[in-house]
Amino acid sequence: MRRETLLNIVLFALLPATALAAWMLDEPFIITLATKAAILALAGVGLNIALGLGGLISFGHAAFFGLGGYAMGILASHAQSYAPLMESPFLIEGTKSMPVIWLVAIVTSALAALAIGALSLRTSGVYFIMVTLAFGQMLFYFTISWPAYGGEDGLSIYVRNGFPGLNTLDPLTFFGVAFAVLALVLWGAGRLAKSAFGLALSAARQNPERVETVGLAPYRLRLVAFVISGAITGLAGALFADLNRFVSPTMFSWQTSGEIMVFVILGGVGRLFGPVAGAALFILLEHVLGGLSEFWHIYLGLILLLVVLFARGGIVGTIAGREVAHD
Amino acid sequence: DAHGGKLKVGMITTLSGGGAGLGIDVRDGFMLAIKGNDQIEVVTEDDQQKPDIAVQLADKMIQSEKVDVLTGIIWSNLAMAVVPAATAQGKFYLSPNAGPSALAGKGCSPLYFNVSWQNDAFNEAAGAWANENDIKKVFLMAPNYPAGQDMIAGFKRFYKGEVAEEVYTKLGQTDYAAEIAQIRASDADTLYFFLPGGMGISFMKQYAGSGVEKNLMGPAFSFDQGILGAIGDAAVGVKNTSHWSKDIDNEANKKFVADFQAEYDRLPSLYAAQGYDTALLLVSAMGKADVNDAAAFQAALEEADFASVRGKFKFGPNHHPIQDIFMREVVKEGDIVTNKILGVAATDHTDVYGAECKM
Amino acid sequence: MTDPVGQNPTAEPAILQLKNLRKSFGALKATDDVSLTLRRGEIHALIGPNGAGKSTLMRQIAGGMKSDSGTVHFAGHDVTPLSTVARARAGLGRTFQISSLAMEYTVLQNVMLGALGHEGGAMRFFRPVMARTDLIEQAMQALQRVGLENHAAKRTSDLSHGQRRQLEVAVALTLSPKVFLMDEPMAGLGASGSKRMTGFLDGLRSEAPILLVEHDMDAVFALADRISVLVYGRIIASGTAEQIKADPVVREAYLGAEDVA
Amino acid sequence: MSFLTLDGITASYGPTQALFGVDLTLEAGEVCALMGRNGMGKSSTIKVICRLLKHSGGTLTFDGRDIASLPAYKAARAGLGLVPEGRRCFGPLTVHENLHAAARPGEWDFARVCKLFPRLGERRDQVAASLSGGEQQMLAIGRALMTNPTLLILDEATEGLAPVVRQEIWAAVASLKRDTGLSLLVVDKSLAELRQVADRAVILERGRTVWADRMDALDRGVADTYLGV
Amino acid sequence: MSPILFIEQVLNGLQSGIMLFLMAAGLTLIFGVMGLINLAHGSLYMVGAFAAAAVAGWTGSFVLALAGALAAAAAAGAVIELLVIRRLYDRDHLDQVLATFALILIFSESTRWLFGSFPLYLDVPAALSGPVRLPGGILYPAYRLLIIAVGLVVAAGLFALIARTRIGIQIRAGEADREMIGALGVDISKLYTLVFALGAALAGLAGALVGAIQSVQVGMGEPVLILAFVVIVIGGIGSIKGALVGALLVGLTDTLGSVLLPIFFSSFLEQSSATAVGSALSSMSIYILMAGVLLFKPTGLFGEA
Ligand SMILES: Nc1ncnc2c1ncn2[C@@H]1O[C@H](COP(=O)(O)OP(=O)(O)OP(=O)(O)O)[C@@H](O)[C@H]1O
Ligand SMILES: Nc1ncnc2c1ncn2[C@@H]1O[C@H](COP(=O)(O)OP(=O)(O)OP(=O)(O)O)[C@@H](O)[C@H]1O
Ligand SMILES: [Mg+2]
Ligand SMILES: [Mg+2]
Repeated sequence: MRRETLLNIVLFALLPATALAAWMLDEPFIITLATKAAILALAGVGLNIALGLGGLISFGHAAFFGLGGYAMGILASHAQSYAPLMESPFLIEGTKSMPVIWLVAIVTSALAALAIGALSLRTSGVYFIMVTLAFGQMLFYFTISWPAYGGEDGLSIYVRNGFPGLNTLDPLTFFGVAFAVLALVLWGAGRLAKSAFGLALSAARQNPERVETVGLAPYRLRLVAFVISGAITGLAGALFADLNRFVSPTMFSWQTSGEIMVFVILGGVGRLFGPVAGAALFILLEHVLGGLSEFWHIYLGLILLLVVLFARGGIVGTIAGREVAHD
Repeated sequence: DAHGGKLKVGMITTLSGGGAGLGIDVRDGFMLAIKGNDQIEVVTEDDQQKPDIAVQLADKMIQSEKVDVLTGIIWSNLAMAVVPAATAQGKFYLSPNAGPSALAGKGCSPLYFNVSWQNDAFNEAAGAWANENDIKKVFLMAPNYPAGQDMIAGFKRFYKGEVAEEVYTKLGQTDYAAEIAQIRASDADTLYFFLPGGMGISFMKQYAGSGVEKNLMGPAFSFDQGILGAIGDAAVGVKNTSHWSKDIDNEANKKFVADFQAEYDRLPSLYAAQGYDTALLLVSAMGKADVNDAAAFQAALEEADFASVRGKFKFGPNHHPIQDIFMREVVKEGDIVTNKILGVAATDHTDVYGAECKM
Repeated sequence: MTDPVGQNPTAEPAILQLKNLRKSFGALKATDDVSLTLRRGEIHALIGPNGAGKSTLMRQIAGGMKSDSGTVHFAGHDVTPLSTVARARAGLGRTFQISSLAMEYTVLQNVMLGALGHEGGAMRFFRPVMARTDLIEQAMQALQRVGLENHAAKRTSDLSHGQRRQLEVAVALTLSPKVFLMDEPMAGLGASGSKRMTGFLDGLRSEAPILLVEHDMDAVFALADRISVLVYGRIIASGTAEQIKADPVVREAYLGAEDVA
Repeated sequence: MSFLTLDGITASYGPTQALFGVDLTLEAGEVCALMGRNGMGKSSTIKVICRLLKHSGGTLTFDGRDIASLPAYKAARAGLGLVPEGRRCFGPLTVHENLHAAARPGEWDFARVCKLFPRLGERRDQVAASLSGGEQQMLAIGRALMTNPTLLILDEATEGLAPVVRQEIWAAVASLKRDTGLSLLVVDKSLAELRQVADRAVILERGRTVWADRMDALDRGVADTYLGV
Repeated sequence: MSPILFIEQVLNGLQSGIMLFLMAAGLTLIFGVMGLINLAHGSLYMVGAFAAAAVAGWTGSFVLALAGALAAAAAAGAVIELLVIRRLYDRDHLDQVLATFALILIFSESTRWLFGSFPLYLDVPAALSGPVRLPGGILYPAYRLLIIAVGLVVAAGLFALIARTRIGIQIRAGEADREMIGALGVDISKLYTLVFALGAALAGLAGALVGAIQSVQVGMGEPVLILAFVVIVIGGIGSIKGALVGALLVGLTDTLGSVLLPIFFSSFLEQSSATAVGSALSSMSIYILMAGVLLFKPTGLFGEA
């Protein structure tokens, strides 16, 4: 077995093991943290498809994270107040059903990614970083000043949404839901990376000219990757909103984009389980260091710095070594 | 006494980043009031001014730390995230700052007590004061977000004179040259503005260099002790409304101001005063009821039987304060720029949302 | 497409036909009214001094650079308005003067990419591409033909300069193009490599004709059925190896004292 | 002591070893040809000399000093001028800027380089990335000359050049050697041309020196065995 | 709106553009020329402002405060270049993002640790504290004229440094191929340390100059950072001229947008929603501008492909 595969199995088992242990020790907050890690890892897995495979450094993935969040916020708040979203031309009602919300979150963020991607992908490199940031910021300022759904105050959803047959209010169950989604997406992303599409996409990152000369269009490859990536991050946004039972414009802020990016880089860019490792480590640090001192950001900064400087390729890269070509 | 028993408080407040000053003041005020009180245990966590972190910390406090009472939040948007989550899980929440209208009206809760103010309060009082002090035409300015819009709406609710212009700036804006030009060009006699934190500092510095001379007025947030030091002389003469000032003449306040300076070696701010009052309220309720008896404890809190540093203090039916709001003026005392009370702007002021609150 | 492969290459109809192509960079005319044809079964060499416009012309043909005027006809169609991708799809296989490869990939993966392109698309999201034995077989064959079969699992960035040039050709092979556009395939190959490549290209012409840009005159004279000489963007001479060798203008502008024995 | 001496040099790229024992000597004023088939370690040897690749064993002296521990820029200042494989011109810079960036005082200056390659003068303000392949090659040579080196290292410097230009360069190399006493280390695929300028030849096979002698001693048999000619 | 007010607002827009340029100048140098994404640029700006406030509080002299800001920021820049940044040049942008993000955390909290959590006092020098009367009767703060002057001087100086000097050429060559420029005998490491320190000093200068009319507080650098990136991306990376033009465009759009958009919307919307929509759009305006520019010119106004 390759070292990375082994590492992946360990990483994969780590979250549910933590959650289970916390459940046995009756530490529900630890379960919440594990859930948060799973959800943020999911957002990272989404970003990693654009970033790691496609080389598309998106500094605007908060847009999709936020859209997913607001899909949940808006639908659930309407369901809560029994006021339909829209009455004409046809009736759309709010809902408190997770699967429906997820679907809406995925579709909305995929459409947004299609639009944003179609425009942004005309640029490349640092320009791409900045256009995606621009789109994220537009949505951020829009939600802040748009009063209908709370503006900067955000939206509170008093009770967590439901999943047929499950008690989502139970922390462990909700963790299970989030983790199952993460597992499913990881599986899909793993297949994607090894598929024909993954091969071509990654080649387009390394050398677009080469891809063109074999008759493949880098723009299309990238756009599809961006849409898939945005949709996954949107789904993560919906779950995150459900974890907090609250959404706010901070989900759209550039700091959020930056944080998701940090998970990916910390864990290992382009590594399937990189975001899982990154998100888990980041949350662990935040939790442990936060209690140490009022100035804990200094320690966090120092640790991140040490990781970049001395652990090349992120956590996964350092432990598993340089990427070996598949098979 | 018999009711006693220990009580655990979870304080979620902003202790890192640019907004840390406010959180630190609330915490310090609170801790000052319970100094030496071994019945209260306080767990403090930094919310980094992020709503999602605040909610998660609330969960942590409730689920893992098993606190009885939560407090500490500075910002409206964080309060909007945390308060419903906390009260839904049956915990008391005492707000030492921030009073969004949603939580005063439809979203009120028997377990939620606001020990500071409702967002509109200072502004309504300022509007009332303007009517009586010969202010004819105002220029209104606030950042473009719900709290800003609330503040302006609150002022207009009581103010009867003319409004020359109403300008909303970007949240976090740092350069106000364009607005200052608009102010210069307008025929308003007074500028009423709400620009909290760094925005207010930047505006005041730039206004001072512009040569425009109009009356300046606003809620206390832009002219509080923590900020005045950074604005300096430019702030002198500004009128601002507040429920507290360090020169309010009562025993409790004198003790608070003296103790605070002795303990922390700086002048207290209104946030510190709010933190202090919040702790006093809590201690008073503990003397009357056991926190595990929620109904009794709620009743004890409702009595508000403590010596507030603001003087009078009562709760209205929606658990928001009924209190006097003062008009203050920024003055220079020796080398220090600080506030002095001019008079009462609104007596026994209460908010307008109580009617919507059904508990 | 119905033309039989004839015995006499010069009688073949042109599969690639350039008409009056021009491209200027500011005042500089990189290509200036270039017309030429490539017929089935032949190797048509394009030689000329550095900066004469050969690579520019190749780019104009492959689609990487828009022409100022003129047309490119390929396999009976006017492909002038098509993009690089569409031209590659249509069967123009190109190698670069300066190696252009996916450096993080293995040698095999680079060639697989060509096979994918040939297959006509990469919008397959689930099936692991390395389980596609058919594609792998194609790729391995191509590697074998250029002599890189033993390096299939090596990372491309670990290849030496010359090995990369060979890989470049292998990728083009998997595309089974109707026409090869090769920009200096011998560059960077050592003497033995060049010899081998010459033999290889010689055999390749029966699969698809080659438009060959090359400064290695031994190879050019050994391979080319026809040679065109480009100088300052214009074709100044065209003919067989013998004719070109004898042309005094070409000797002066390009060959110099090259030992053309 | 020789001008340049490599003795038992070994070197690796990460886990892959490329050089297994390279020996080479070059006297002042000499031209040495470094030969071998593709991938045999010629460029790696050159990188070691120029301190662009760390060696793991062996000794390296140049002009009487041990340069093994110097950073690349100090080795260059000691008198090494490199024309790297694949040209590596500074793409976004103009021709003039490329040359100016490298300049160190001495007899080679912009005017003189332009005299050697008039094309560079004509393209003075064009960015290097848009030069033709051959023009870039000329620029790379010119750039190395601008540093006024005492040892010029040419790694496939005539790759992609038109025959006339190639002849000019070989003529220039010959005259450099004759007139200025410049030493050269040359990698090139054309044996015929190397024979005319080189005094000495070293042949590498799988990262090892397998043959080193005077150029005229390189007979058909040797060429056949190691170079496949 | 009266014509004179409109002219004044255009002036304000240009002025705020030059202020933006001043804030972006150091970033242009580091990002555009050395190719390093330095998120910690805002922190260096903050360091400058805090150093200036500290020195001014101590000595009472604005000139000394500026000198202090320059020195502190340059020193901070040199130190982080030597310890951190120089290991990042040959890494991809992502590692640079993470490392400099970490630096932001360290700088911000260290500053808070040193100076406390409350904003500091830093005022314009008395001689420049009032307004002056411009031709046409416009009253204009004298201090802002100083900022304009410094901004233009910095622009000219940078342009000369990058385009005209040999050091500038060598830095750009290093950006294109670091190993190669070393092999040609240029001590690129030392050069980069110098340039980074210079970029940091410019950030510190901006922090001190602009800090005098803004709030000197922890976190003041972050909005500046984003704005500065917007500015140089619009102008085209690596182009000083582009950065200046980009800054002016952003300044004008921002200022005029916030002034004109509410007026525009009130022509067909009811007053309060016009103000709300207008100000919402104006917060987005510079991002719309940036997206628009990049969609038509994917490498910015003066950038090379
Ligand atoms: N984008 C460009 N901008 C300006 N000039 C260019 C550009 N591309 C090429 N040129 C110029 O056009 C001329 C032709 O270049 P091209 O690359 O086609 O030459 P070439 O014949 O392939 O030469 P070589 O044999 O040296 O590769 C050269 O002088 C080159 O400098
Ligand atoms: N950057 C690198 N990383 C890993 N291995 C490398 C690298 N560069 C070269 N190699 C390996 O080192 C060996 C020697 O390569 P080198 O480039 O020195 O050969 P060369 O003799 O110059 O060949 P060529 O004539 O093709 O340029 C080769 O087997 C090559 O695969
Ligand atoms: Mg060419
Ligand atoms: Mg080589």
